[in-house]
Amino acid sequence: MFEIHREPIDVAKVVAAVAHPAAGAVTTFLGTTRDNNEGRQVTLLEYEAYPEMAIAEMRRIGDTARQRWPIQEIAIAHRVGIVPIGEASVVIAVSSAHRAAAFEACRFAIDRLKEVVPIWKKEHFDGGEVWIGSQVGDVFPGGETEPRK
Amino acid sequence: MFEIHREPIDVAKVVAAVAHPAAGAVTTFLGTTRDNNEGRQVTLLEYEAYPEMAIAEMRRIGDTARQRWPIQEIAIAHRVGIVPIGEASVVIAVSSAHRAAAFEACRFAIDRLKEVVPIWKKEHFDGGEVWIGSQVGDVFPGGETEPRK
Amino acid sequence: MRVHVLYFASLREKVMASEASRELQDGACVGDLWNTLCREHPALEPMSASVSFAVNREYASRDQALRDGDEVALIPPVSGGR
Amino acid sequence: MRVHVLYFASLREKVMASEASRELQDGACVGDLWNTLCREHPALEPMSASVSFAVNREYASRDQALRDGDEVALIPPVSGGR
Repeated sequence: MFEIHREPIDVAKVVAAVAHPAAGAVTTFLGTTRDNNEGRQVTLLEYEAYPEMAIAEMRRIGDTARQRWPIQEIAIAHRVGIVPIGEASVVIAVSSAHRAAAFEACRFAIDRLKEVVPIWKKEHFDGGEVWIGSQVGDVFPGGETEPRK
Repeated sequence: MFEIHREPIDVAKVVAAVAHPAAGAVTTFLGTTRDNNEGRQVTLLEYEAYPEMAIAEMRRIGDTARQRWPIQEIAIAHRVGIVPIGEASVVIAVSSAHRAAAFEACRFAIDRLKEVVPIWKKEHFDGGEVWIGSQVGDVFPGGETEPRK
Repeated sequence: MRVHVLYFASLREKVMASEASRELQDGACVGDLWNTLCREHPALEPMSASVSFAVNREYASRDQALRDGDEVALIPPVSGGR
Repeated sequence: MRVHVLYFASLREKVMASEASRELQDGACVGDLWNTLCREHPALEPMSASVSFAVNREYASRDQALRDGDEVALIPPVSGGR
């Protein structure tokens, strides 16, 4: 399951999507809206996606995870639009026979998602709003000034 | 939240227990009943606890995790009695501002739980049943022959 | 040739449009398209160092040649965060 | 002195009881209690190398001295698994 929608993400549904009788471990990651960032009081986050490409990139992350770790299933759900404080913008679930693979693949999936999946975050804070990563003078998150492949 | 009960574990409830406005990440681990183990066809698992001490040890794992990582909240729920294939015997959730702490503390919590929390697992398989870890000739999971502290 | 351009997030706000169509010379590459757009919208210029590109939903380098009908997305830095 | 003994899981099945009370000499330690129980229930003996102990819900070593009223749990290897 790789999906993008505007509704709140149902964690139980993402977990159910990776259920497998041979799985002894399921790990999940939820990215939630924090009430503060770099000293600013955040009021809400707003996400925008290039949905067709984002789904394709999420699917590619799943394929890479399956190649690198002996996992059973992986699912990624991303919410777009307004995500209030405390709610989840992204939920990833991974199942595997033993827990090491599920932990490592889940960590890989969120790290990679934040690097390559075309989804953008606008932070609304007391006194303004900003597209994270697009402030003037910013370069790529890793510090590169060249476009990523 | 540190609890032991006979009912199926509600993942959403464990996740809700670690909700925090300053949390940007929530990780969870679910230990689920696998349909096979060491070549045997497993039919179900049965868990037994020393509940008062198990809760105290789970709470201690939470305290240690809080000391070692900058986490917001941690919750552990363990089910006892019969746990059918695919259902969760244990759910751990950890929240933190940034994801590294939540991943590391969650992994620590399940590793430690399996070492020290007095909960036992009886595997029922085609043709028999066995208390895992108590087969004659067994030593501690780590290979030690001395009791753990 | 004609390509279809998609703008997202901060770039969409800068040009006040989410999509556009552009006529380009045959043989033009992604970088040529970017330069054309920057001339039309000088507000894009400061993003030159950080923008990425996708052609038909695959990341593409600036020297990738474009073809008639391509969908070219201008991709500002993705959400990031730790 | 008198201590309260708890048996769990495989040990509970071996002695066919989940708890018991035992009278011990003053100064007896956890290991003394275990030896007493093994004499009564020879089926426990093979667990000597793997059993752990808790006194009043805290892990305890074999040489820990017992006191009147202590709750001593015999703890077979916990569920483990990877």
